[in-house]
Amino acid sequence: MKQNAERKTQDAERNAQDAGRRTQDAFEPKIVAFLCNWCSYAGADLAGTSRKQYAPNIRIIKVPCTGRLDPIVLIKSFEMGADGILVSGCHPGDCHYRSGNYLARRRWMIFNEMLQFIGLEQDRVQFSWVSAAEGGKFVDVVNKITEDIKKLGPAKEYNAS
Amino acid sequence: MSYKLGYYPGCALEASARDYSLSLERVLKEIDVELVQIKNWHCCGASAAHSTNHKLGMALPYNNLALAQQQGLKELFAPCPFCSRMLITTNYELKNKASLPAEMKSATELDYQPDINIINSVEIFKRFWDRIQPKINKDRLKNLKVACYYGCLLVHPPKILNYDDPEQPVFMDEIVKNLGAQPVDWEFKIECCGGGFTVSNEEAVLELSNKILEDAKENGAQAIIAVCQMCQINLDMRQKEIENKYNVNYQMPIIYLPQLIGLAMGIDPKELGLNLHFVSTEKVTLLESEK
Amino acid sequence: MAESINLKNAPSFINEVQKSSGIKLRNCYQCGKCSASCPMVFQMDYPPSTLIRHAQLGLKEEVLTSKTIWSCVSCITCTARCPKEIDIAALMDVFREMSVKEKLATKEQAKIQKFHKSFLEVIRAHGRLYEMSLIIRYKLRTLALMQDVNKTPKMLFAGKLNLFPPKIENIEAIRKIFERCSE
Amino acid sequence: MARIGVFICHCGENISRTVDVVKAAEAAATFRGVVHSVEYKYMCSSPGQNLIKEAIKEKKLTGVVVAACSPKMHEPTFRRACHEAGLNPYFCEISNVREQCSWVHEDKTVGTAKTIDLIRLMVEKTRKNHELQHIKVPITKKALVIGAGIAGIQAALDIADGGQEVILVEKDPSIGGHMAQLSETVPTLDCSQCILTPKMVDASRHENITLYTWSEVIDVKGYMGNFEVTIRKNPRYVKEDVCTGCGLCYQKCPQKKIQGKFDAGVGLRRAIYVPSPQAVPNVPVIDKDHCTKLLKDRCGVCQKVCPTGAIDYEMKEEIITEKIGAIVVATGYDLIPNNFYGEYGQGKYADVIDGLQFERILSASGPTAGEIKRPSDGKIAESVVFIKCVGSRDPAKGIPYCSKICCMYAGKQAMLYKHKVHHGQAYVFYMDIRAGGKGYEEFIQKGIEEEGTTYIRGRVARIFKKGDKLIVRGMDTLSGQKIELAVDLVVLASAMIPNKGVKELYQKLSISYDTYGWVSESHPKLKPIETSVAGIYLAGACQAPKDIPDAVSQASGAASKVLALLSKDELEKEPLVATIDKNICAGCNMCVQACPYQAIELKPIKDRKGNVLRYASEVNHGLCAGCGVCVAVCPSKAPDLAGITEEQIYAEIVSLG
Ligand SMILES: Cc1cc2nc3c(=O)[nH]c(=O)nc-3n(C[C@H](O)[C@H](O)[C@H](O)COP(=O)(O)OP(=O)(O)OC[C@H]3O[C@@H](n4cnc5c(N)ncnc54)[C@H](O)[C@@H]3O)c2cc1C
Ligand SMILES: Cc1cc2nc3c(=O)[nH]c(=O)nc-3n(C[C@H](O)[C@H](O)[C@H](O)COP(=O)(O)OP(=O)(O)OC[C@H]3O[C@@H](n4cnc5c(N)ncnc54)[C@H](O)[C@@H]3O)c2cc1C
Ligand code: SF4
Ligand code: SF4
Ligand code: SF4
Ligand code: SF4
Ligand code: SF4
Ligand code: SF4
Ligand code: SF4
Ligand code: SF4
Repeated sequence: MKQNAERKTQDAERNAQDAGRRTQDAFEPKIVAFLCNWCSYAGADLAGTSRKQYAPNIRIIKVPCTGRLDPIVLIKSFEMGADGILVSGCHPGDCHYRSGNYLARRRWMIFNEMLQFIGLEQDRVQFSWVSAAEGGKFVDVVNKITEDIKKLGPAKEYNAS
Repeated sequence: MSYKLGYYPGCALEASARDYSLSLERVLKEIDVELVQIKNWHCCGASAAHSTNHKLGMALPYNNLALAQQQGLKELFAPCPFCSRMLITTNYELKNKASLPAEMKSATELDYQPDINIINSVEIFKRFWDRIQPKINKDRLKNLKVACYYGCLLVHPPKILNYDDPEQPVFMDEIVKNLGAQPVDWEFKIECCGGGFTVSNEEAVLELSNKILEDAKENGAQAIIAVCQMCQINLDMRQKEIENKYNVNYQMPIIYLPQLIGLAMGIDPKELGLNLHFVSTEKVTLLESEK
Repeated sequence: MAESINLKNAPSFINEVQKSSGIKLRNCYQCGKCSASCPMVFQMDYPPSTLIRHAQLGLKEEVLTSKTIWSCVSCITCTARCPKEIDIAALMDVFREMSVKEKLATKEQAKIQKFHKSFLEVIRAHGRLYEMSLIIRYKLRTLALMQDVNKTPKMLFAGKLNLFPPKIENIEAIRKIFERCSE
Repeated sequence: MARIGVFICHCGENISRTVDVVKAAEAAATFRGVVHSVEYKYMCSSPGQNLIKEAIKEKKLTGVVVAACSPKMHEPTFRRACHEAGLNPYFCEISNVREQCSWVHEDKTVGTAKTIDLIRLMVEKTRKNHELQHIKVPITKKALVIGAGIAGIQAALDIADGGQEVILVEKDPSIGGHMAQLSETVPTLDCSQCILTPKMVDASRHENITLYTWSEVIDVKGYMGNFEVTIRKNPRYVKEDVCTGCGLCYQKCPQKKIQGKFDAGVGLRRAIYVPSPQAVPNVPVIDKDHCTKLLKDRCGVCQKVCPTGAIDYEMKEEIITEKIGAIVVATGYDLIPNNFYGEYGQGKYADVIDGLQFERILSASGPTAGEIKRPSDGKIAESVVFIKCVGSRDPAKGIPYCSKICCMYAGKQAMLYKHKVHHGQAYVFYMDIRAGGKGYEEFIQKGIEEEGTTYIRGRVARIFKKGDKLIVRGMDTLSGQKIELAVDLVVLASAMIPNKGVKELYQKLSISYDTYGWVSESHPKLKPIETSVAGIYLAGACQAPKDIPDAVSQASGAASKVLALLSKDELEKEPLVATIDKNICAGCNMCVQACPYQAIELKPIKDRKGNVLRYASEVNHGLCAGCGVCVAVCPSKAPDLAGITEEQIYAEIVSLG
C-alpha cells in the first residue's frame, strides 16, 4: 500500500512536469471514441448531417455495443498513445441489446479502480449516453472531453507489459 | 400490569372537551393504562399556526415531540385528531424534507429523531382491545344503533396518515360492533362538520353538520359516535341552532367513543362526563340502565 | 373584469407559488374533482379548481382577493382525492398567507385571520389555549359580542371553559420559538 | 498479403470542399497493404461502383475501403458491389469521412489530416478482416398464437389461410376473449356476438388450426424459427371428444349460485358450465373450486345425467410439447379491480358497476336478457350516470395513461341504454372526449345531439346512497357549478390494465414489457408488431388499450409477418456473431450469465469413450445477436465477435499510435 502511494505521488509529479512542458506548444490531445453502433454512432452522424462543428481530436471506433468493451481494450488505447477515451452508448433502458450498456456500466466501476491503480486520472476516460437523436449532445460531450484532456495534459507514457 | 403510555392531551381536551378527557382517563384507568403527559407540553398551534405561518405550524409540534423524546417517550397518544395529524405530519416531513431537521433545530434549540409513534383516538382502543374485552358486557349496548363518525381529520391526507381505508373507514365500526352495539351503514363517515369554523363561520358549521345529522338519522342511528372534540362540539353544541334553522328535530346525542366503551363497561355515566353534553344523552344512558 | 387576460404574469406567479410551497400548479388538469369534493363551495366565489385555473393564468389579484381562500375549512378532502397529487389544501394556506402579506384580504375575510391571530396570541402568552381569553380577544376584534353568549354559562358550568389561564413552566422557550418563526 | 483498394468520394463538394481528397488519396497509397488509391466525385453512382468492381478484378483486391458517407447510408451498396465483383462483402469497409470529418470541421488542413487518419484506421482493420458467410438457420413451419380473443383468432385465421399450421392456445374454457362479452360495438353498433361467432367457429374448424382451450403455455425454449413450447392442458373433467354439447349436465347441477367470469359477476352460473351459449368449443368445464364432487366427493349428478358418459372426475392435466417457428402474443387486457375507488363505493354498492358488467346487462344473451335491470333489486334503471377515466389518467391512485377506448364505449353504452329505456336519463361525466377513430367523433356527437345524452365536464368526487338512489356528486367545470345527481345506476369506465399472470408468460418468452405489464414493441413507430425477441410478434390489446378495429388490423399485420417468416425454408442472418474457442474456454460460466440473449450454453467435452473431460461454452448462432458482451466478460478471452474481432479493434487502435 505504502509503496503504491509513493509511486502515485511520483507519478503525479512527473505528470505535472510533462503537462507543463507540453501545454506550451499547444497540446492537441489524441482521443479515442468508442461509440455504440445503434445510438451514439448515429448521434455522431446526426451532428455531421446538421453540420455542427466540434473539436477535431477524436477518432471514432465503432462497436456493436458498449458492452463489447473490456478494460483491456481501453488500457491498450492508452498504451498506444491515447490521451483520453470517450465511451458512449445508448441511454439506460434503451440498449439495442437489452442490457449490454448496463453490463458495461457495471464494469466501469472495476475499470475506474484499474485507472487509479496505474495512476491515470479518472477524467481521462469519460462515459456518456448519446442517443441517435442527440447530435447536439454529442458535440457537447466531445468538446467537453477535449477541453478536459487539454487541461490534464498528455497521458504519461504507459506500458501495459 | 399497568401500561405506561405517552400522552399529548392537546388544549381542547383540557377545557372545552372535558367530557372527552374525563371519559378517556376513566376508561384507560379501568384497563390499567397509565397516561404519562409530556411535561410542559404546549399547544400544537392548531389551524391558526398551520395556516398562517407554516414554519411555526411545524415548530410547535416539533418542540412537543422533542420534549417527549427528552422524557424517554417512544409512543404518544394524541386524542385530538388535529394534534395527532400535526404530530404525524411533522414526523413525515422531517423524514422527507432534507432541510427541515436543521431548520427546526434552530427554531427550537432542541434535537429530535422523528421516530416517536403517534397513536390516534381510534387506534388506541384497537391497541388495548384485549384489556377492554374482559371488562365489557356486550348486552349493555345490544339495542343501540349508532353512526360511527370519523370526521375528515382522522383520515386526511391519506398519503401521510395512511390510516384505515380513507374513503370507507371501518376501524371504529369494528370496535363498536365488538362492544355489542350496532353500527349503522351510513354515508357521511368522513364528511367535514365545519371543523375549525365553530366560532368564526357559524353558517358553515350549521350547513355541514346538518347534513351529517340528517344522514345519520335517515340511516337509523340513535346516536353518533365521535372521536374528535371539534366534531362533537359542532354536532352537539350547535344542534339546537341547526334544528331551529332547518326546522328539523334530531335530538341526536353525540357520544365520544370512550364514553361508549365506558358504558359498555358499566361505568356511571356521570364519571364519563355524559351529563356535560348539550343534547341530552339519556337515550343512550337510559337504554343502558334499562337492563 | 378586464377585456382579455394578460398572460404575461402567469409564469412568474406560478413560479412564485411553486417556490414558496413546492406545489406544482401546472400539474392541475382541471378535472374538478377537488371542487366536487369540497364541502365549502357554497360559500366560495369560485370553486377550488377555478381558483387554481386563475392561478395558472397568473391572475394573482383574483386569487388573493377571492372569498374562496377564506372559505376553505382545511378538511383536506380535495388533496386526498386529487388525481394529480396537488395539495390544494396547502395551496389555500399559501394563498391566505400571501393575501395577508400583500394586504389584499378584506375586513370580512380577515375575520378568520383575526381568529387565528387571537388564537396565536393566546398560545404565545399562555403556551396553551385559554378559551376565555380567546373568546374575549376575538370578540373585541370582530365585535360579534352577542354570538354564543347564551352558550357561555352552560360551558362554564359544565367545566368546558376554564376561568383561569393554564400554567406551564417553559413559556419563555415557546415565546422564543414564536420569535424565530416570525423572522 | 493484403491487396487493398482505397476509394475516396468527393460527394459532389460535400467532402472535397473541406478535405483535400487528392492529397488524401496520395497518402492512402502509401499505407501498408494498399495497392490502389483513387478519388471520385460520386462513389455511390453506377460509374463509382464500377470503379470498385473493375479494380477488384484488375488489381486482384482482397479488401476495399471506401472513404465516403456514413456506413448507415451506403455500406450495403458498396458491399453488394464487391459481392458482384466476386469479393466476399465482409472485406468491404467504410471510412465515414463525410459525417465525421468534412461536415464537422471547416479547416481544410485539419480535415485532410483527420481524413487520412480515418482511412488508415479502416485500412488497418480491413487487413484483419475475414471471409464471412451468412448464417443459415432452418425454420419449423408452424406458428403458435397465445390468447384467443379477437386478435388471436384473427391472427390464427390469417396464418392458417396462408397455408401454415397454427396452434391456438387459450387459457379460458372458450375462445372469444372480451369481445364475446360485448353487446353492440362502436361505431356501427353491430352485434358483437353476430360478427364474432362465425370467426370463432371458423377457427375451431380450420384444418390448419389446432385449438387448445383451458390451456396455458408453461415453457418456451429456442429462438426464431426454432422454438420449443410446452403447453399444459388443464383438466376439464369433460371428455371433449365424447361430449355432444347437449347441456343436460349444467341444467341439472345443483351448484347454481356462482358468479362467473363471463358475466363479469352480474350473472350466475353452475359448477359445470359453458361460459356462454356461443362458446367454442361447446363443451362444458367443471369448476373444481365449486363442484361438490371434486371438493367433497358427493353429488355426481352431472355424470348420472350425461347421456354420453363424457364426465370424467379423474381427468388429469396433459402436457404437450410442440416445435414452433414463430409466435404471436395476443393475451389481451383486463379492467382494474372492482373495489378501486373507495369514494365511488365500488364493491360496496351493487349498483355501481364497471363497463364490462354493463355490457353483460345490455347483451341480449346476458343475465337480464338485455333489460336494463340494476343488480341490487332488478328494478329498471330510470337514470344512469356513466363516469369516464375511472382509474385512468390518475397518477395518484391509478394509472397515468389514458385507456383510449373508454370514451367510445361510455358514449356507446349511454346510447344503447337510451335505445332500451326511452324515457331514461343518461349522463356522462367526462374530462375530455377522445374520439380519434374513423367515424368516432360523429358517433359521439350523434349521442349528444340526437339521443340526448347529457355530458358533464368534470370528475366525480363521491358516490353515496340515499334511500334507493345513488347520489353522484360531481362538478361541471365549464359552468363552475357543483352537481349532485340522484340516479339508479352508475357505470364506471374503468381503466384497462394488462391481463392477470401475463408477466410470468412474458418472462418465459423473454419478451420485454413496460412498467405496467404491456408488451413492449420493438420500435414504437416502425416496428409496432415486433417484440424485443426475433420471431415473436404481438397483436391486440396486450400491447396497450386498443379497440377491435386496431386489434384486428394488428393481428393481420402480425399474421403477415409470421407468413413472411414461415415462407422461407431457412433464415439468413448477418454473420456478425460470437464464437467461442473451446480449447481456450475455462468453463467459468461468466459469459453464459452475461449474455442478454441466453445464446451461450456450457457443454461437456467428451473423450472418445464418452467420458466428460471438462466443460466449455458454445454459442448458438441462431440466438446470438452479436452484442459482444461475452467477449468483454471472458477472463480467458475465448470468445470473439466476427466483424469486430479483438484483433480488428487492436489494429484500429494501433493505427492511431
Ligand atoms: C366495456 C367495454 C366495451 C367495449 N366496447 C367496444 C366496442 O364497442 N368497440 C370496440 O371496437 N371495442 C370495444 N371494447 C374493446 C375490446 O374489448 C377490445 O378491443 C378487444 O376485446 C381486444 O381484443 P384482444 O384479443 O386483444 O384481447 P382480449 O379480448 O382480452 O383477448 C385476450 C385473450 O387471451 C387470453 N389469454 C390471456 N392470457 C393468456 C395466457 N397467458 N395464455 C393463454 N391465453 C391467455 C384471454 O383469456 C383472452 O381470451 C370494449 C371494451 C370494454 C372493456
Ligand atoms: C404536421 C404533421 C405532423 C405529424 N407528426 C407526426 C408525428 O410526430 N408522429 C407520427 O406518428 N405521425 C405524425 N404525423 C402523421 C404522419 O405524417 C402520417 O401518419 C404518415 O405520414 C402516414 O403515412 P402514409 O404512408 O399512410 O401516407 P403519406 O405519407 O401521405 O404517403 C402517401 C404517398 O402516396 C403518394 N400518392 C398519393 N396518391 C398517389 C397516387 N394516385 N399514385 C401514386 N402515389 C400516390 C403520395 O405522394 C405520398 O408519397 C404528422 C402529420 C402531420 C400533418
Ligand atoms: S383535483 Fe387536482 S387536478 Fe383536478 S382540478 Fe383539482 S387540483 Fe386540478
Ligand atoms: S381543504 Fe378547503 S378547499 Fe379543500 S375540500 Fe376542504 S374546504 Fe374545500
Ligand atoms: S457515397 Fe456517400 S459520400 Fe459519396 S456521393 Fe454517395 S452519398 Fe455522397
Ligand atoms: S358433480 Fe359437481 S359439477 Fe356435477 S352436478 Fe354435482 S356439483 Fe355440479
Ligand atoms: S351432459 Fe354430457 S354430453 Fe351433454 S353437455 Fe354435459 S357433458 Fe356434454
Ligand atoms: S379514453 Fe376517454 S375515458 Fe378512457 S381514459 Fe382516455 S380520456 Fe378517459
Ligand atoms: S467466460 Fe470465457 S472461459 Fe468462461 S465459460 Fe465463457 S468462454 Fe469459457
Ligand atoms: S455476442 Fe452477445 S448475444 Fe452473442 S453470444 Fe455473446 S453475449 Fe450472447
